[in-house]
Amino acid sequence: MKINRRKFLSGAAALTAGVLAGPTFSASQTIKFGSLLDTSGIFDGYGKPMDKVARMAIEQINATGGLLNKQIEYVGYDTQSNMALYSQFARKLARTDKVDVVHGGILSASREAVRQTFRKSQIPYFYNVLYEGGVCDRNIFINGITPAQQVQTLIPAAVKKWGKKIYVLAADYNYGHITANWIKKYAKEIGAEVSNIEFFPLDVADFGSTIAKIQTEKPDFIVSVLVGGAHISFYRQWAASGMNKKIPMASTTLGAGNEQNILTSEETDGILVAYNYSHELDNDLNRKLLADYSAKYGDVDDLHLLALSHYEGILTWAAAVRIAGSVEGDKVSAVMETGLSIDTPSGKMTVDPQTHHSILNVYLSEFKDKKMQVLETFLQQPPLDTQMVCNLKTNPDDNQQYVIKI
Amino acid sequence: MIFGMMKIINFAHGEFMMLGGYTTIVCVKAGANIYLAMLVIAPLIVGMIGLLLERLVIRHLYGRLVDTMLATWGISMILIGIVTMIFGNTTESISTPIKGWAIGDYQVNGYNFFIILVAIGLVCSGYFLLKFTRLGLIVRGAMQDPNVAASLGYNPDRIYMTTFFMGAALSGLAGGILAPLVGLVPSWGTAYIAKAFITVVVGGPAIIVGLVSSATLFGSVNQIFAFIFNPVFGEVALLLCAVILLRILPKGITNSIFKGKL
Amino acid sequence: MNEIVLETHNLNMHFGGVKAVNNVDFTLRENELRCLIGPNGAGKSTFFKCLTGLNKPTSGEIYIRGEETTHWHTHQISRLGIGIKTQVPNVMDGLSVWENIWLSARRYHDVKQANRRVEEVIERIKIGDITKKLLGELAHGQRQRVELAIVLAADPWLVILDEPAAGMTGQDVEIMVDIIREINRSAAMIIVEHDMQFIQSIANQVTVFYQGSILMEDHVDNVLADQKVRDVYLGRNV
Amino acid sequence: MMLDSNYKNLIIGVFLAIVCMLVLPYFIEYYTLSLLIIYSILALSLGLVWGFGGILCFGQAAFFGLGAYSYAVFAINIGESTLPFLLAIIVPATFAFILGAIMFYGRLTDVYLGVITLVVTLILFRFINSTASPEYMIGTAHLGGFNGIPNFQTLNIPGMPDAYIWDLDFYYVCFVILILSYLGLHFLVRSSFGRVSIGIGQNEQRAELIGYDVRKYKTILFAVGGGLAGLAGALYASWAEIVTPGLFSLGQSAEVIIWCIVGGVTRLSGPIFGAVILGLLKYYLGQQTLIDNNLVFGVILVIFVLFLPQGLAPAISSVWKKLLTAKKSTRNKLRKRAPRQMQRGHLNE
Repeated sequence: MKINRRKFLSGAAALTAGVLAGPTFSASQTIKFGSLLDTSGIFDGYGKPMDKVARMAIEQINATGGLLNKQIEYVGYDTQSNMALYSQFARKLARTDKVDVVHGGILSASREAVRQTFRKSQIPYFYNVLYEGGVCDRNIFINGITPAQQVQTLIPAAVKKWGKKIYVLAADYNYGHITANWIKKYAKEIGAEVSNIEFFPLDVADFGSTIAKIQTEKPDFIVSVLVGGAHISFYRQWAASGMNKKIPMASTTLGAGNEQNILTSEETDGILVAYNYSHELDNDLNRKLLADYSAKYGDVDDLHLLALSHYEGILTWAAAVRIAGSVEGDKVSAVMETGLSIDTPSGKMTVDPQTHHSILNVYLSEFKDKKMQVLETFLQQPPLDTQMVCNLKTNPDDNQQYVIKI
Repeated sequence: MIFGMMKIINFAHGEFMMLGGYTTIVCVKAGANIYLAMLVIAPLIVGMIGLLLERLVIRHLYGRLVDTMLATWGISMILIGIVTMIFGNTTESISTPIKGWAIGDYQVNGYNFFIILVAIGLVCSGYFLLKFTRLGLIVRGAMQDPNVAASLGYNPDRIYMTTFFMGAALSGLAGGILAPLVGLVPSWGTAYIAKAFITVVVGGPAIIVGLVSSATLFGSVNQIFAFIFNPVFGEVALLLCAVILLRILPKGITNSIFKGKL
Repeated sequence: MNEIVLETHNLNMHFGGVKAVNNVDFTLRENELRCLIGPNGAGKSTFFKCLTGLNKPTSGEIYIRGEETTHWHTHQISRLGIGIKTQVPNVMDGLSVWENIWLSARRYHDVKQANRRVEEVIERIKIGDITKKLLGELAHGQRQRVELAIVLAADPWLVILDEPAAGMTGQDVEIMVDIIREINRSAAMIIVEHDMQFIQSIANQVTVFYQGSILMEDHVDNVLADQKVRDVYLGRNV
Repeated sequence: MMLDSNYKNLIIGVFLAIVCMLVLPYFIEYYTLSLLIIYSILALSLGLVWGFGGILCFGQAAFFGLGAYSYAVFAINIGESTLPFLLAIIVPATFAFILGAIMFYGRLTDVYLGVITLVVTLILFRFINSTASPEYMIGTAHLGGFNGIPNFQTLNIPGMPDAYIWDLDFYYVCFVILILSYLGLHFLVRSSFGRVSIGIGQNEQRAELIGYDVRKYKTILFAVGGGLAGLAGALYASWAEIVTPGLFSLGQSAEVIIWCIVGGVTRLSGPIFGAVILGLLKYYLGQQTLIDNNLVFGVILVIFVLFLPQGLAPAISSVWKKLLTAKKSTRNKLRKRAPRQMQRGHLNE
């Protein structure tokens, strides 16, 4: 929402500059960094900051001498929130541009649309987004937080705070269903009860009947696993009916795209969340990131969790390349699989060799005045869900996304 | 309304709503009073935009039903494109001006009552306008047979313009009123338009009675199924209901049941 | 007497409260040429639509060669061997004259025979000069003629025409009269018509419609001499 | 003898198409070309029902999506691509047949037809979108809701599940299928069935008065269009290696209609031109961020409806004719007149 015209134009100028700068390096002297992100279309709210932060990361690396004494060339395409364009541009990156690595993809569908292409061409693919878990493929690295990592901290804390009767509202797609299942599992483990789970298609914007239903059920708290622009209406309608004063809420999604900036503080105050990042984290790397981003793009309002993960994914890859001394897929993979661990703005981040997912710090936070105030830190949480089904050490040729049965 | 009167299917109607919503939000953020913004400014501005589009595009296409459908579809895409370029795809919204209150154990969304009141007011005044005023008579006459109205000395062109302006303004109003309840994105209109469109087409040519009967029918079908199952079933039930109705009553509800009504 | 080929019993067609066709009993015999006349709104066009399946009658029955066709679709009625022409020229404007006629002939013949049939009809209706023209390019009178050619191409034994002379100039009307006589040599005909002069030049038997019912049925000369009919046409109530 | 020049045109056309097929990959990446060809087949399917049958279907994407999903589901269950490929044509064709029968036997016309096809597309879109929960399984294939179905067997040489047809080979296969589809339709619209359909598109009542069962013809034509869209869908699924509910979206339907309008539906080549030109445009627009895509396509749509309702094909083909110096035949004239023009009543050129 805060994208004004000036910044918009400067973004475009940066793109043009990037294109123009390209040919000045000869092919062998640059490392080609491929990027596929939705910087237009309905998901550009997620994609634009990711693109911005990625460009910044590459600039920073280049400014300090690049990788392996080579400059990095950013080859990015706007996939326009369109799955066909993902397939198409993925092939362009792999076959025509012959990039050395690809970072990108936002929705799970977009990841699945391009994953096989990069696997076939053996180009390492980094998917740096919070998602539903279960992908098992040696060619992909994922550092986004998965449902188990969030839910195992969030639900016990919420139950302890508010009570045992839970009402879940979830987006009707894989992420929503899987997260809802994890909520059920963890609730059961601590003796709480999920009284109802309701699923909403992503374009539902009218929650009137649901709010009525919640009032009939009288849960101790509700958990929102709602996703996307239309679902934001829920928080608004919830507050408009005055329910936010009566029944507290936890969420696994609110704030991942900085949704709190669209809502008022009154509508979001007191909502409990658990992520691997918050702007409020007090460490040097985070302060530096926020300052750099702010210096480059004016403010940090749009720097959300996904963008942060994307930034950290790029740092992880760069670290692996430095150690491997090569950008070749096999060598980078080998380094990553040693359990590579780096310090990032969100704290220590470790590659899980078994799943190619990440072991992360999870911060239980509460919204206050549109900020995520950290209440408690859970260090180095493993991706338990994916670990249940995926072991690339024993089965390196695995190539699928598991639906985890709980 | 535009469909009933002018035999035009306006695919851009949802986008007029979306524009109304954005107008309201921009005005409120600029410091205007929210009621002024959504009840006066939004309809006026959207009405003007509608008028402009009518002059530029639609008036060349009267009587070419399919072409108007296509052209308005194009307009809808243009409006979405322009709004996206100005505001981006990120959700815009403002907060609701009326607080909820409790009835017994239940919290009620006060703003919903406001919407219901406005809707009732609109339907009543629309009915009154069409049925009892001279303007209404002229408009109805012109829609029946433009030549007759023309021979009576009224310029059908002007009448079309007026109607289109009013239709657009009404959608602007609707968008303005809904703005505080939902998160607004440029493609917001498309979600509503299918519903509104079906409601109107199924309702048939008698504007007010048709609209109210089909809207009531679909509204209740949607809510009942949404309450019992979930919103997907609500929507699917609504759509199926529309298909079945069109199959049984191919001329719309009013043509088959409320014959000769307004 | 010739065999009865078409009859209606108590045929009714009501629109709301308006009885457009009211208890009509009508019979037509083989090779007969019958005109239906009556003032505007007398119900003759509605009757035409009922016969041809374009409207579904409210009640009553229609029999064509003994078969009940009351609720049949137009194409089914047409397939009995009945040629139908509506009031407004009902042709395929984007196709050529030849193609228009071909489509009709092809319905009953294979491709080769259809081609031959088209040539025959073109010969018969004397439109050889315009076969390659598109219907949309033709004048009104020509379009009417082509439509008759379309009707003829199917070799009908019964032809039902709704105001074939409407909107035609004097010369066109003469041609039309010739064509109708030509058709009548091989088929029975029902012609809904308004224009008295035209009727006089073609018909013997005439049925007069008034307010949805049959007012009288007689030879054209007697009908024209009848005072009631004259009143009806001048707009007086009977 | 009129047909002779027609056959000559056709043979030259096919020859040129084959030349294009061999030359184009040197100018445009073949994976992009494959997609353009798939879009062309989809556009062709709408061109058939719209331009020749006079049926404006706002839901051609529904059959496209249905084809893609059928392919994906059967490919997962069967594992070899030949049968799924055929089923991906049969399922949408059957669906179109049933839907068409309901609509045409119910005597719905123009606007209502548009509404029903639109609504059916929406229902499918909603339904597929809401199948995320694990109980939505068809055999071993999970419908996957919003995320779609990834990881299915892509096109292989019939009988050899491990011999994938992909990359350049896939492009050639698509191109050949396009040429075959075009030829198939070319002969279909010239057959008795096709001519009657055109007649019906021109004037339904006249066709009925002659004695044709209009409902039957329209239903069959609609089913053929559905099957062809399904074929495009199956190829798409194989190309993208994932199917998502977006295939059913109104946006996808809108795109097909815009291709047809830009190309012109008055002849079969029109939709192909439209799909290729706009497909390329969309692809290149994806490499810039200044102008929103919707805006561009909306403007194109409005301009064509207002000023160029016949689309580009008539213009292109008149140039083509000059090049060939072939005589105008009645038969070609016939293709030029579309129902769309008729509704407007500009009968005289």
